[in-house]
Amino acid sequence: MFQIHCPHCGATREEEEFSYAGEAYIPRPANPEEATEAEWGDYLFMRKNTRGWFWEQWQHTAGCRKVFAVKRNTVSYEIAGTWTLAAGKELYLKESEA
Amino acid sequence: MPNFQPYLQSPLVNFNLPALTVPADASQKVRANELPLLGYIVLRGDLSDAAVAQAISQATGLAVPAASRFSSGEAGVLIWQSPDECLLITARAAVPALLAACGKHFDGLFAQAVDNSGGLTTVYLSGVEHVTLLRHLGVYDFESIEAGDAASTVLGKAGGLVCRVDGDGVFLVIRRSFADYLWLLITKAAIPYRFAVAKLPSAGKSPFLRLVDAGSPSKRPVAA
Amino acid sequence: MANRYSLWSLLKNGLKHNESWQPAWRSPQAKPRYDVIIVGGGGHGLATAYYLAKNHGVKNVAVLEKGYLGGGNTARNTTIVRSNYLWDEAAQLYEHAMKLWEGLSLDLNFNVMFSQRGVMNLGHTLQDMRDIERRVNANNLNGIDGVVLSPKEIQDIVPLMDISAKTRYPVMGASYQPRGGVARHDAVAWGFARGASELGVDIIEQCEVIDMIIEDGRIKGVKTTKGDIFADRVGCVAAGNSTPLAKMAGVRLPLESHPLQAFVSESMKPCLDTVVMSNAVHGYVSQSDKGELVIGAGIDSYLGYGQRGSPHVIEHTAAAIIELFPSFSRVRMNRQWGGIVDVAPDACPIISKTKVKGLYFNCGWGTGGFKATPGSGYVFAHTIANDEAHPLNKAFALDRFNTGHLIDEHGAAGVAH
Amino acid sequence: MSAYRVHRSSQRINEKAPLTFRFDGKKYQAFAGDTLASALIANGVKLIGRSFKYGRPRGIVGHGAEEPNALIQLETGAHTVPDLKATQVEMYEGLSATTTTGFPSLNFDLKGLAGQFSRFMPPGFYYKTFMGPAKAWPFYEEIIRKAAGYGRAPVDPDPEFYDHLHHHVDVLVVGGGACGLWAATLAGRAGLKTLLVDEQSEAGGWMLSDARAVIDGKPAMKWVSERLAELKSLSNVTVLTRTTAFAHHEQNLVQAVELVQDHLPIAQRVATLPRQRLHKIRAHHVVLATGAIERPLVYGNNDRPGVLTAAAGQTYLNRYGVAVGRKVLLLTHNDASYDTALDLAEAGSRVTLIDTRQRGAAAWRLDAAKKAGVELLLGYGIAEVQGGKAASGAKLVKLDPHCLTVTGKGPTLSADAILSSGGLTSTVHLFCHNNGRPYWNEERLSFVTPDEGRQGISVAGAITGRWGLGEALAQTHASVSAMLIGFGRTSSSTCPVSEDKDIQPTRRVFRVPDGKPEGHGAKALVDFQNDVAAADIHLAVRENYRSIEHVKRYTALGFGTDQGKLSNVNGFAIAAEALGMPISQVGTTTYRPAYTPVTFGALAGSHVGDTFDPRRYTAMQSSHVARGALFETVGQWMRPWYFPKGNETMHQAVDRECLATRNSVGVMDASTLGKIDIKGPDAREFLNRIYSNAWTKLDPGKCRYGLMLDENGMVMDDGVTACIADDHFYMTTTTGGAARVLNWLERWHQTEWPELKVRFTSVTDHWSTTAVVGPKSRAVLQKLSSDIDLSADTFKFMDWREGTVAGVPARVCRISFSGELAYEINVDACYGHYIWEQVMEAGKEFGITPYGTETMHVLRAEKGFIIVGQDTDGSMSPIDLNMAWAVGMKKPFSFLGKRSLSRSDTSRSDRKQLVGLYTEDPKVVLAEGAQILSSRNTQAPADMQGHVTSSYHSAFLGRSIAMAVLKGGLKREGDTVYVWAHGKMHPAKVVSSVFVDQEGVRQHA
Repeated sequence: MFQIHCPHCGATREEEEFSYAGEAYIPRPANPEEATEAEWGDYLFMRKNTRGWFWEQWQHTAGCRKVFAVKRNTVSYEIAGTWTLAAGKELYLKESEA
Repeated sequence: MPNFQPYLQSPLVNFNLPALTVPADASQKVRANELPLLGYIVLRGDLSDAAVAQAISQATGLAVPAASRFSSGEAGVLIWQSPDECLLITARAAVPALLAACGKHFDGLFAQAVDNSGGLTTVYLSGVEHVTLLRHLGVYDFESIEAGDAASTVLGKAGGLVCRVDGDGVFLVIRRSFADYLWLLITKAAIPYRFAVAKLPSAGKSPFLRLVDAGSPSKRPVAA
Repeated sequence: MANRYSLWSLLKNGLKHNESWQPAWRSPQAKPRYDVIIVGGGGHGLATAYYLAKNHGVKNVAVLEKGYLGGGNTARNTTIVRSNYLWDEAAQLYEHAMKLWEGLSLDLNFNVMFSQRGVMNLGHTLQDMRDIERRVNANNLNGIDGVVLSPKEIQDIVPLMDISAKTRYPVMGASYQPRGGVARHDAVAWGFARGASELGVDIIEQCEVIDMIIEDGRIKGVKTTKGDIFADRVGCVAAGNSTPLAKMAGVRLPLESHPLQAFVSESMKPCLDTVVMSNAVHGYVSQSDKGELVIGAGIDSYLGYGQRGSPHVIEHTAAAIIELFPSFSRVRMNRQWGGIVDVAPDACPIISKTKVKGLYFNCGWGTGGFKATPGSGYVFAHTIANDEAHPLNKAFALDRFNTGHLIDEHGAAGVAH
Repeated sequence: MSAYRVHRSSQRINEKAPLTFRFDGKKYQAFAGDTLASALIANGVKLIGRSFKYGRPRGIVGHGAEEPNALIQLETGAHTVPDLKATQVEMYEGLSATTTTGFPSLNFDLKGLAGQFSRFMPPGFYYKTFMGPAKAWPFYEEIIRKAAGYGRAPVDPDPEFYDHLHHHVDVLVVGGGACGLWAATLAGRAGLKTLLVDEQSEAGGWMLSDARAVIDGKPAMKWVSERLAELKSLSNVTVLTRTTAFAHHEQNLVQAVELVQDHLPIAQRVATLPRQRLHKIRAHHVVLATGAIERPLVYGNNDRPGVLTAAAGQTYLNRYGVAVGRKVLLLTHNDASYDTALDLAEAGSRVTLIDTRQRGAAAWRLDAAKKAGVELLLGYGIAEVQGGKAASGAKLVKLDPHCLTVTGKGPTLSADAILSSGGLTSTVHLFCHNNGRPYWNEERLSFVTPDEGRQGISVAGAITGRWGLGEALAQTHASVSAMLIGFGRTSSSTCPVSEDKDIQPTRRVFRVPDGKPEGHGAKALVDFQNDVAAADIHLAVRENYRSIEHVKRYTALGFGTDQGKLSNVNGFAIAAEALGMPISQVGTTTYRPAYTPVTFGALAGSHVGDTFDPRRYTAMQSSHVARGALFETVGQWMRPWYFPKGNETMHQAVDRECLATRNSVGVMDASTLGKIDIKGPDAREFLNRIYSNAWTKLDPGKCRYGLMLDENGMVMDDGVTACIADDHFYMTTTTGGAARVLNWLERWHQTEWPELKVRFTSVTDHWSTTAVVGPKSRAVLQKLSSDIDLSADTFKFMDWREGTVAGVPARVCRISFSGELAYEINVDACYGHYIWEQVMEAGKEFGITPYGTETMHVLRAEKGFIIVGQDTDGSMSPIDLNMAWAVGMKKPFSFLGKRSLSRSDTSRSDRKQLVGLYTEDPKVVLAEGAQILSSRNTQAPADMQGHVTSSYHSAFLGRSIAMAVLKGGLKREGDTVYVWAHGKMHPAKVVSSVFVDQEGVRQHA
């Protein structure tokens, strides 16, 4: 059972206070009507499902109800850090470019 | 129109706590009782926005609390819930005026006040083992909660907000529809500790307990 | 079969101090080239190889397993076999598997201890009961056995269950598939391995695929920890590890890999004759031939390849078991473990060609893969051998996630299996 | 008192407190401080059970968690517990235990007869036979099932209770032996919040067994009691005994189970205390001082009753004052077990020490042994234990001094107990639960942990392979001192001193050779509980089960309730030999929780019975109970299902409730609907995006029904939303969907559209909702409200008004889930009960009738209104539901799910669509869940066209009605279909799904 730092509450709490909210930063197509079936299907269902360091979202359900970004290793379960969605996105994009 | 005589019922009404209430004594290592029928107002607004913070302070007379803390004053208790949410606990009678004051001060701001007085209740939990009791109920590090702290966390399979005023006990703010469950869970967990539904102590400096007196039947709102 | 198993062989070998038993399967060096490579030496992969050789005459086949064979979800599940699925496509696929199960021990000459002790899915709400009615009726019209039981009938079959109204979620009824049951999970992998090996399939253990060799949109082979191995057809059956494999080929899959936990009690005399499953209270339990209660816990919400989950999931399951069987409160958990399940959005598998010619995927079985093992291998072998789906797995193609033709089995799958 | 009870100055039993207990019905005597095992040995009871596969007679082998054989059933009735290890059962007055194996009796076991033919039942036996005919397997299987298993599951509900306690500490020390105590002392002195857990009834660990140990110049147990006293005096330290840490999880979460009352006679157990308590400990740092367990050597018939580990022999003697035998053979390959021989000799037993080493132990030990009268046989091994239900002696062989082979015969010696020491195995389980790997230490012949532990975990003492007390304490001191530095603390304490005298190297022996090829001699057991012999491991390897996991699974090595604590290392070593590789390459198997078994009750804690899951009630609960409601579980909510009067059946009650509502007035508690307050300048835009229909033109004072789709285009929730002000909406959701919908809104807002200025606040619990339904509802309301103009022209259908009802501020919505004129009165829930009673009072003259969910379902079905989750199943789009009117295809923003509706499959016209059905026979009420066929052909696989989602008898229409989903159903009105359930077929006609008042006259009244 993880301990997760909520960047909004500024506190490290137990996993039972949070709920998992899936892969982070999946962009919704800007113009869904123009997306092909394949593009739309990709957005809807295809997932990175990364083995290793993974950007995901958790929601502090029992606390502030905020969704935030977590970078976690899906094999070792080590958590590298947690960020607000906005702060995490910068880091995520930088990593994606690298 | 007939002469209506509205009455209020608190969420724990079915346990008939007033009838079970006994005087507090030291042999009761865990004591609990409800602070019935308080007023609860959810205040929404970006607390880091100085204008919002000021508006909240002006409307309530209370300082905006730091993260996971609460402030208190004449109007009651203002509890930090999230970066854009506070919970104001006040006397039931004060709710309409406070809502109006919020409406006035929030004008032009992206901030709101929502009445949730029917949705919540508060339980005072005390006795020398009250922290142990909390440790039976949930994963939070309850020993670390200091005076002025407010922790929103899970208790069993429900949520709850735990506030400490002093070392004697804590105030649990819980949802109406989970109140039965949580009360059962508390009484179950308290079996080893000579549990009692004990008379609430006199208000003293406790901003929570003061609200009970303020909310006594004679001071209840007259139906409009 | 050179090494046929029978009572006679046991006697014969026993007299020789059991020194003459032959290896159950061969462990040859990998050849540089095969007709087909199967990536993943679990039950599904080994079954695929077996049926490729047996039904399609494709015998120049390698099964590559990164660890030891049958060491993934085959070794980590709660061994439940049933075919009472709701939708036609799924029902027919699982029922086909069920028919294969019924002859599997004799077919493989390996007793997989398939035990048709019945599977019961409990209903605790009115909506549960509507869903049960719907599923049992659909099953019957699909030729699958099943009945709806009243609480009283449940009690007759499972005397230790609390069917009283005082429970938090009283038992209102159940669907019951008498032909459902359990099988000995390890034996399934070993039996298929032995059968496939006998037919000429090479099983290469401790051989991890680290990349795919693709030219002009065609698969040419795989790079492994034991060197490059070539084949024009590659079938991947790697459960929770499917996504990393697909990524090597530039294929995206609609999967999320989650920890799924289970535990067993200490061994006791027979006290539960039937498999009992409940989605509403979140637990399922059977008793193994060894006497252990085998209990499936919930799926952890987060993504995880660690073969372990969070303890509160196990605690909730223990509470659920006590809700159903109050007397099991004093029974003790002996051992817990976790597997990695690859969950598809519609809780149905993907048995499909991909955009890479000659590369096939069989994955997304979620919590329900074990019961399909022979059926999965059967249709996947067909798909690989003919480069075209078998009628039974046509609906399970990858393109359903684009067209929207999902086969939503969440109701039938729930947590359980 | 039997000859086996001796007095030892070190003993921890209380000779002044005799106790009686029963074993298999026979009465025996014991002392306070005994375990069941020590008491049985003291009473000369040797045969405790029969082995799992071959029915071999078995006795007690070990003295703790490692015990594989002595599994007993404790007590009877509701208090019974199966499969306890006698070595871990603390004795109490009146204890009653029974053996669990042997058929027809322990003494005469049929399986034991079959076991004579064990050579024909090698590993894999079951896989190789009983295959055909297929129909015969269940018959074989029933016999196999009955023969397997130990204790019996309790039948009665558990009369005791359990709870959980959470801890957050700086340091958790696991293990209360000398090293664990020292670790806790250092941490405690440094002011760290420290918790020490130990599985035994008292701390001390091996010091309880080793009467010769000295620390800081004093007897070790004196040092132990000083440490305990010191720890007790420190307010920052807690010591829990009888508490086993059984699992180690992510980020140092350790689960430990405390046996609070198991050691007490049942009658003396305190009703207000739990039987067991699960401690969940989150520690910044964990110190594992879990020690080591002695393993036996593997030799012929080493499983006979009376054959134990040397450590067990030493423990029974020094701790419990029980000599395991009066004539004892001790087989060893190391120096440490000489102490066992010395102690036994000192206690008056005749001891023969058989050392596999040619030169035996260090000179000082050899001298001491000789002086004590221990007979020494150097360079020998045991080939075979003699005796059946109890060991009576052993046949020895002479060993080659260099190579582990037999060079000649040895004497045959008689004995009433045989001990062996195969060296120590470090208890690395917790270290490995969470990805840690031990390594093979060839010098110490054990898998051990690296000295440095790992992130957040220190290791101390024998877990690192330090067998000597002095070296173990020194390593502990260094390791814990380093940990303190990590906490920013320093320690001025000096390391306790214990002298490790010189020793001779251990001989590398696991399987003691008997001079015969493996499998030819007497069975040499590796895993006692699963009847795995050395030859079986060789056979597994021969059959190509070469991975250690395969060896384990094929033979069942280590799969018992002892989890291989005695057998794993011997098994790995023998497998390594068979495979021709070093043990380090064979590797260990994965250790998984639980270290020792844990009751389901402790795992569940208080989440059982009435607190298994919350029951949520509305403010009107007592009103419903008073009126005789039966309840339906909807999500976690308890909702009134129907209100039977007298002997009414549900059918009768519902007919009555429906007719009363359609003809006059009914009242329903709708408080469980989810309610969300949505505020902000962009609230309207947000609704446009989240709902499929348009919200741009909804004025304050108006309500609208909304459909919520997931991104896949399927209906996920629905409800009515009221516009309170331009920037303020009041949304309702389904009862079961409330939490999901709030999270859904939050997630879309926070992750996708954070720029929208809108906020959501759950007010589900704040509002109580009383729905007053039926033609007389206006009349009822008129009696209760004077400040709301209820006239049909001003307060129209789908309007809402603010005002007072019965003197209480209220929001009244004129909405209808029944097709009738209806009002929903929303008030502060503290007034919920009051308002409900006022409505009942005001409605009396109209015969107002409370109704529950069942009548609600009928009324809405008569109008064709869907229930999400009943008429939909996650695969229904709004188009499928014939609700295209609720899809704003022209909205500028592509609302959630919109794009999915135009996918090739989702836009097919032959999808399953919502229709109504009229059975040909109006009396037939179709089964919900019945399947629909186009023809009478039911040949499998039948062509199923859809199914019945909702079906009722409509008292109002005087006939049955049904809603169904049907392939291409929207174009099939008038068709006849065949509805099938459980072998019965009913023809039905496809009709509109609106059965009553298609024009909506009633709701607009």
